[in-house]
Amino acid sequence: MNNLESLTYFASEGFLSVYIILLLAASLLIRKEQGTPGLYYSLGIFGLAVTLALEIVACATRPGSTEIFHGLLRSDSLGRLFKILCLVSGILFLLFSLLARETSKRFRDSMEYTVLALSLCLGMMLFIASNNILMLYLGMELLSFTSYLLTGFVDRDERTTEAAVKYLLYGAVASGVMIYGFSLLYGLTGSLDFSAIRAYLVANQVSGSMLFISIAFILTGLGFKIAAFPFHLWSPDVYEGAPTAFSAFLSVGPKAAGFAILMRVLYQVFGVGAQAEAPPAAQFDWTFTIAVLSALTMTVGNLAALPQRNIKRLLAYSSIAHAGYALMAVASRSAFGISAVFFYFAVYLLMNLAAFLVAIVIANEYYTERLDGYEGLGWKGPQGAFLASAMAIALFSLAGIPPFAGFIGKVYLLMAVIKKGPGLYWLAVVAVLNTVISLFYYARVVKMMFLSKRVKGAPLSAMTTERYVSYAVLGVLTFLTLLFGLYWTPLDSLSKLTMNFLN
Amino acid sequence: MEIGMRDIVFLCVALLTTIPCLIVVFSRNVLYSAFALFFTFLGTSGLYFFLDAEFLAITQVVVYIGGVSVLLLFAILLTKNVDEIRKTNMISGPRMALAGAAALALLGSFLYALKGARWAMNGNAAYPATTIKGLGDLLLSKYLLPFEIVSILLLAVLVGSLVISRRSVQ
Amino acid sequence: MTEFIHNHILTLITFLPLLGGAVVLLIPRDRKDAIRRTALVFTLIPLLLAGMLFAGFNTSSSGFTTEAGIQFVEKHAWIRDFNINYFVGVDGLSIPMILLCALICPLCILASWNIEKGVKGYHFLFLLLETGMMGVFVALDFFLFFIFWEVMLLPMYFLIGIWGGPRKEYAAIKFFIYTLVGSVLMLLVIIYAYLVSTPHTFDLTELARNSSVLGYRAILWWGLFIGFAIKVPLFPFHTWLPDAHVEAPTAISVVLAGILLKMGTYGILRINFSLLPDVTRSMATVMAVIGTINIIYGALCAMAQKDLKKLVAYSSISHMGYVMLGMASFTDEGLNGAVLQMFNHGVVTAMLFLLVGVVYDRAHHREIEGFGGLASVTPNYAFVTFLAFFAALGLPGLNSFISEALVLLGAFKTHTVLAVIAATGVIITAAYCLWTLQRVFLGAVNQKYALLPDLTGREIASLAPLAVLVVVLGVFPHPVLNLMKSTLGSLNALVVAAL
Amino acid sequence: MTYFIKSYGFIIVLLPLLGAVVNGFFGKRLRERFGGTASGYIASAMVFLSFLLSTAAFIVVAGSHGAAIVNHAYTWMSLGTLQVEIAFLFDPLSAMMLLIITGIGFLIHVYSTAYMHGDQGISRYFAYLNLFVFSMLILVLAENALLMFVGWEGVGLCSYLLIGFWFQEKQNTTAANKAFIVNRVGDFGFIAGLFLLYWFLAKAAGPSAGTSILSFSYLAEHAHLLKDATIFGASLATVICLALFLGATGKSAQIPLYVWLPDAMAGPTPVSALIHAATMVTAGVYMVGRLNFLFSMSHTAMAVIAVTGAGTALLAATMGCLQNDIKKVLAYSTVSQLGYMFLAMGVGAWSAGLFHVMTHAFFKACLFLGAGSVILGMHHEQDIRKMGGLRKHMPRTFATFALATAAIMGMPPLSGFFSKDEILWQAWSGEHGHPGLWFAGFLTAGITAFYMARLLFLTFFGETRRDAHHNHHDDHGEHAHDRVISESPAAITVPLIILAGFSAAAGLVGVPAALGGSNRIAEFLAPVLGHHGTAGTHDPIEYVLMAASVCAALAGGGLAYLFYLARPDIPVMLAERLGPVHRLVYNKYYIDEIYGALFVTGTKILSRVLALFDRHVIDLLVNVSGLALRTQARIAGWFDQAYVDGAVNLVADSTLSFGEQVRKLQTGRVQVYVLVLVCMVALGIVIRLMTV
Amino acid sequence: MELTGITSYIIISLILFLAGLLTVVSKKSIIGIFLGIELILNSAALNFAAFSRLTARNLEGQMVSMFVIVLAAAEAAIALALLLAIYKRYRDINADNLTTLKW
Repeated sequence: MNNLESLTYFASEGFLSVYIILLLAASLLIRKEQGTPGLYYSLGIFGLAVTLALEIVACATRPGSTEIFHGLLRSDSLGRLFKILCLVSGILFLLFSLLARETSKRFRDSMEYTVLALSLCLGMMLFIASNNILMLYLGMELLSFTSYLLTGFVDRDERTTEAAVKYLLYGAVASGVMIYGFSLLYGLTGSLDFSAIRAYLVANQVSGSMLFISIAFILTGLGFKIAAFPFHLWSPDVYEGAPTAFSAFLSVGPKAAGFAILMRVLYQVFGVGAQAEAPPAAQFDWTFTIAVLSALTMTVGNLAALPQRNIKRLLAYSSIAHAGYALMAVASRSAFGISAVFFYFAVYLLMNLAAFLVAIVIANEYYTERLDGYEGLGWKGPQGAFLASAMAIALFSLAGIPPFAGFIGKVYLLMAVIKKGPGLYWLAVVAVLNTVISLFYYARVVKMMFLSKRVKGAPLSAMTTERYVSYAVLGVLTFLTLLFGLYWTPLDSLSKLTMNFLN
Repeated sequence: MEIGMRDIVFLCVALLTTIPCLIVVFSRNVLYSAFALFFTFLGTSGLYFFLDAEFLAITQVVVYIGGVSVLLLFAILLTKNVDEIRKTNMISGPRMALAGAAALALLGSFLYALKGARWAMNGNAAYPATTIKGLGDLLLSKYLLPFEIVSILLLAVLVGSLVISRRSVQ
Repeated sequence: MTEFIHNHILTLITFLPLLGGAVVLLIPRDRKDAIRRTALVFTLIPLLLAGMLFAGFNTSSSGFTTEAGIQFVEKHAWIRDFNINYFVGVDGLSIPMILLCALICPLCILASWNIEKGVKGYHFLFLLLETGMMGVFVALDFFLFFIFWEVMLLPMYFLIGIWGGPRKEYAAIKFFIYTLVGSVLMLLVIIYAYLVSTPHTFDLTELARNSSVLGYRAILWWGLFIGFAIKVPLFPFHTWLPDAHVEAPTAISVVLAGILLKMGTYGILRINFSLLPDVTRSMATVMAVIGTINIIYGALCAMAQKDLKKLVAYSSISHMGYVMLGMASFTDEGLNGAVLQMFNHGVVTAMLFLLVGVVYDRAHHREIEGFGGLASVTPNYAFVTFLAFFAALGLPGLNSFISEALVLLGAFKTHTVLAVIAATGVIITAAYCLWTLQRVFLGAVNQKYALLPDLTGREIASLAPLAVLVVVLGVFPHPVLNLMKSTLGSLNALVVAAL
Repeated sequence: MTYFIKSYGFIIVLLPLLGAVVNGFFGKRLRERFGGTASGYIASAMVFLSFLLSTAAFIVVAGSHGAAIVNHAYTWMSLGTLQVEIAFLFDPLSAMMLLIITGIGFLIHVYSTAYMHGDQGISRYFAYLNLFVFSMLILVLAENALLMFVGWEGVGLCSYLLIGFWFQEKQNTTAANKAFIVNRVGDFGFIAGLFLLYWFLAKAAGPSAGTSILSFSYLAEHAHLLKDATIFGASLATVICLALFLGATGKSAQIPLYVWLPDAMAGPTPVSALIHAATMVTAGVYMVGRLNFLFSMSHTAMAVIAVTGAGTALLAATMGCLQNDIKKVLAYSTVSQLGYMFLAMGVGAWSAGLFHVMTHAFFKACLFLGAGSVILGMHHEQDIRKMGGLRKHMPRTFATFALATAAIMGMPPLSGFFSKDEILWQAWSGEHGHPGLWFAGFLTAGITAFYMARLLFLTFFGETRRDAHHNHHDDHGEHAHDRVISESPAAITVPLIILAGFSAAAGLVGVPAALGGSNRIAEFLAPVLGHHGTAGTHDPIEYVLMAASVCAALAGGGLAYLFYLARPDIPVMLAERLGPVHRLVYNKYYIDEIYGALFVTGTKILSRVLALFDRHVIDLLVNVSGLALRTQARIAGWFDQAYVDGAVNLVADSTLSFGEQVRKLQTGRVQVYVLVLVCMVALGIVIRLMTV
Repeated sequence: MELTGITSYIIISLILFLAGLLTVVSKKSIIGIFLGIELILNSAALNFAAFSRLTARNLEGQMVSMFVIVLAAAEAAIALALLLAIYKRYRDINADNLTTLKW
């Protein structure tokens, strides 16, 4: 399908790109000082909202899956749903930036911040939909470059620049290794389009160590994006260094995009996926590799999180652990596994962003990210009680305790793994034991808030408009975490859509 | 196989690429490694010529040699006063040993895999004499979308870098 | 109206406390008494409904896994795609537990009348806890069972953690981790059973009917058994109980000992026995040995305790050992004795903990040596405590004797040697009970407590129903025994026939 | 009349319960409104009413030639093969026991009104006493073994409450605990025997649903099935009988479980009279009698019972000789007499044993009440060495006490002679009898005579050894007038006289054929206990044995007269000469101390060790790991101290320390991160290439 | 195998790639790391070009090389910006003092 026709499929991304350009142009007209505070943020949110609307419309009107732009992109249900997920996290990212003190409405460079955010979202959407090596690399680089800049954007203290530099260095090496892997793949199969590569692999029974080396290098790049072991070492430092709003976004948006493209690459290019016709020789059995990676990721994530004293680092390690859990479903190589991953990330978005929002409010209030800022929060008046119980619900949901949505997400993953057969039972047991380990550090935060005797720090200050908005958002997130814990059919029917991308 | 004039030149260019590249790795002084990088890029563009990728070679020269390595040189000079440059910037000890071992392992396994690798040879495809026209057509037909997207990327990077560097220069 | 109540009785019993919790949240924080009264009302209504349930229960319906065996069934689709149903019902095994739970909860509200810190939070969590507990006993859908099993965990953690004694954090987290390890193993079994059953189902009765489809039977059995054994608690997994009890406030340790311990054995009966009868049958001796160890070990440890609450905690471990022994005997007498012991122990331990709470509220310490001669200072209190302790040591004419006699009778048939050893437990129990009574109540009056006030009206109100039950069920156990006879008979037949 | 008993028999049992409840709950109010004696009158009235009903029942049963009447109240438990009824059995054996319990019980209630006059807890006392009579009646009237067990433990409870009645003193409560726990050991045996029997019959006899296996009628019919059943190699009948006998020894204070009875004297004297002389302690004998068809199935068990009985009789008698507390002497004498009864049971002389139960109940109750009256007179002085010459001050008590002593010594016309000789004769001639057993009995008769006479002479004869300036015990009662020893009031002496009368006349009921009597009691109990013994044959040896036992009694009495009245120096001299033997017997062969060390402190140490084991070994994970972590924390210095103590267990704790190591990987240098990436990828590729 | 065949190109790009990795890991200054990154990207671009001319014989490989070069340039720009920020904060660009964020 040539470029013009595919534009109709490209509505949301197209609108977003045009919107970025317009935003830049508009900013030239309004001088920095007398712009109303938070203007650019709201413009950014508006832009993303419209894109989201377009995406939902596309999702409704065009189910099926077609290749657009000469096979560069693939517009199918998996892509669309994960795009929706990333756009929602993008909107929340800008909203959180508005609410956080360090990037609040009086932040001088909020215009550039928003532009970077929007282009980051554009990068994610392309990254998810890419069906070609070049497009994938381009999407990933757009996504990564804007992330490096956003990490180092706020000139709060030396930690941000250090985090940005570390992120850049590590990211550059990882994407370098990835593109090198892709070059080998190009050599082996002679073309850039995934479908062509797949056809060549199937036709010529390509297998052997060179294919494995190229896949290993490709997995390095994608592993970096989803912060799986052993490519996770950058994420705790970056989460701690970056502005809280951005680290919240990092843990959900780009990670979900990474998983989407990982599944697309593994299932479509290298996997047997739903079509059983591909003879096993054409692909190699990466189930065991991904399973080992998943087990290591969740264990490392949970273990390292135990002694943490900083809330952002703790949530960083917890997000590594959750990447490990999601990898479990990828390892199950089943269509149900894909829908399980989507469901898990939808739920993970809710609970993780709720936890980060509370971290933001506490950071605004007490200027600290250390856990002792949360001492006796539950007993500091109604505001404190609401914040503490919202945080408790988010944390216990992250730990996978029923009746919260996190538990249902984990059940989906376990079901995907156990459905695969006896081969992966050990992974289910590892995951379940990790849940117990994870309870340790989640419960410690709750212990700080409720159980500790000393009520440190002044009670929360009076309500400001930001505070109202953040409480409202927190309320919605926590309510959904509770609702989907008890009645998750709507989310389930959505995640079922992702399954038909394979056929 | 006879050693033709073309092979000798190829050998020189190959050496021109690999030797400076090793210098980059093992040199004591970061300035020397920057210059060595300069020659490696030169060697690479020479290789592009051999691969009939003239446009690429020119881009390589303009972008890499003209832009990136000069940029790096500026960076070195800006951020280091002269005497510090001589100080060694090579780490030693266990980290280097480990890195060396890993590199050797990768090299070994890669060569082993290379022996058995069967690249996708579609020998009969007509390869156009001048690649620029082909590249141009390809760029504006199939790869139009990346072309547009890269423009947005560069724009965003530009804006971001400007903000950060402006703030740090004040 | 009665029609509506009749066929929604279980849902009402389970979710009324939750409604009460919501109402409590609405009441302003400082009107403490209003909160307490609402909480009391919302626990008394389920007691009333439980009474109606008891009256309307048809005791002759047998058949453990068949539809006929289960009454007051409510089955609505909850998550259609996963075939998860809101399937609640009651049979001979669960009705005594529901009655026990419905009875003890209002008493606990009465016992927590002098909690001053965070009254609203306390009562909300308590009502949530009651919903969780009721849910476990009524749920017949494995997924729903697990949800209620875990829902009960969170409020318990906070109740021990916030309103507990000096080392409350440690006790709370220890309780949470122990129970979570157990329930996490159970989760794996649930998912496995769901996936392997065709058509995929969580319905316990269906799983029981075609339970042959389950593979890895021994591993499944042990996975479930360990999960429930931690809750009972059985010997190696019991170390959390003394800590949890010592640190928990009075009302919470009443609920913990009175009802939560029974969930372990209830789970084993409801799931291990019905889903994997053949493995259960082959594990008879293991269960009996563990039960006997529990009895003797718990009794001996109780004797050495200095803290009253720890003593009662260890005595609970000892009494739960009887339940385990009874279940492992696979005789009608043994099984009925076990379930009756679960009910009786619930009543007796609740009474004991309330009594310990009474003395703790007055003297603010619980060392047994610290008291002395209270009988002459507080005669009513002494009389009730004597009644409770004598019930605990299994005096005939009181309720525990009947269940312990039945358990020992059943055990004598299948594990004669173990039954004899377990019977010596009766002697040790008598020893530590009387020794405690002597040190606390008899002997010279300890001048520090010469003018200790006797039982107040509220305390008598919370103790009286239990005392009456202890005596009445001792003399006339028919009503409770009759409830469970037919269901347990068919359960026993199911297991015996399995091997 | 039979209809009345058949449908309302349970009233006999309920009356004392009613009295207990009234006194228990409304005692204080009663005492304020009607004065101290009210609760005493109510309690005595209740027992008297049930005494009347008992006589009615006795008449009915006697009239219908021993046909058993069963009064069903309701079904207690019906479950699987188990069917237990709450039902009361009126047959000759239970009717006789009924009379003894309610009769003597009533007399003791009257006695107590005077004896306990002025004690604050008097309503509590009478509540417990009535509760005791209620439990004893259940025990005796129970139609099945499980209901008997309820009564069995009920009396154990009441003896605990009554021994520890004055709970202010610690040693009283320790004695009460000891009594209850030793009884509990016995009950353990009883239950074990019962359940073994139950399952054997449930399997062997294969009863139809709803039949009450444990009821005595069913047991009687199916006992024969036990003939050759075995369990773990041993004969089932023996195992069951020995287990049941263990229960009996617990309750009736035989070797090895007799240690609690002497300490039980800590309770008020009427309690000792009722419980520890007349009724409760005979429960064991009643049980063996009631299950005689079971015991007769196992000869070894019968032999064990006989030997134990004889041994206990002899041992207790020797211990009784050197006791100085008046009640302790009587306590050991009770243990000894119970030994006689079990000797009778052991040799198969069921009715002789029960006849001795009846006669012993009368004269022992009379002795105890007499001792009570003496103690009251001597203002709570119990040491006989400080008494003497009371026959002048308390003539009526002296007369009744002397008569009862004569009866227990076995003087011919009195009841003791007939019942003891019947036992000795059966011990010699019975089919399970053996001359050795007779000789033990004969020897005990002599020793009994010795210590009873010693008690009589020291207490009532010689001059009053109470020295003038003896300081007072703090008086319990309010009669604190000076040390004039006066006779006890009528309420005390009248029961004494009645009891003395009965202990004299009771023998006539069982005059053996040898002496021309028709042994009416044996005939009366025959339907339940069956016929045995050589009825009617005048074997000359019987006369010889009778004469021998009378001589032994006289010799014992004479020796006591010599030692304690004529030449008081002899016992002193003997004491020095046989120093160690004297000390051994005086300290009751240190059996109490051995038991104390072996069981009581042994269990306490074991429990403390187990509790430590539980706290540290099972929870080892916490403490060791806590320690390990604390050291690590001190080294690291930044670990949350509060949480360190909260480390849950080794597994959790090792994860914490392992978490440390994983965390250390995060060195902060980005080059290290890249290095890790490269190494892991290289490792992955190398492993893959190796394996494929 | 003739000298200017695909294998020699691959070996050269492999050497470049490994040299790049080693430089990244072994250099003390941040700029040294950037050098390494540029080398890695360069090797990838070379690889693409080699495959497109010698084996796949279609221009798409060169297209990717071109984009790789462009993106390398963009990356260098960001690197410089962040380098200046680091320099302003730490006064020197030694990679080892970037360790405030650890554990």
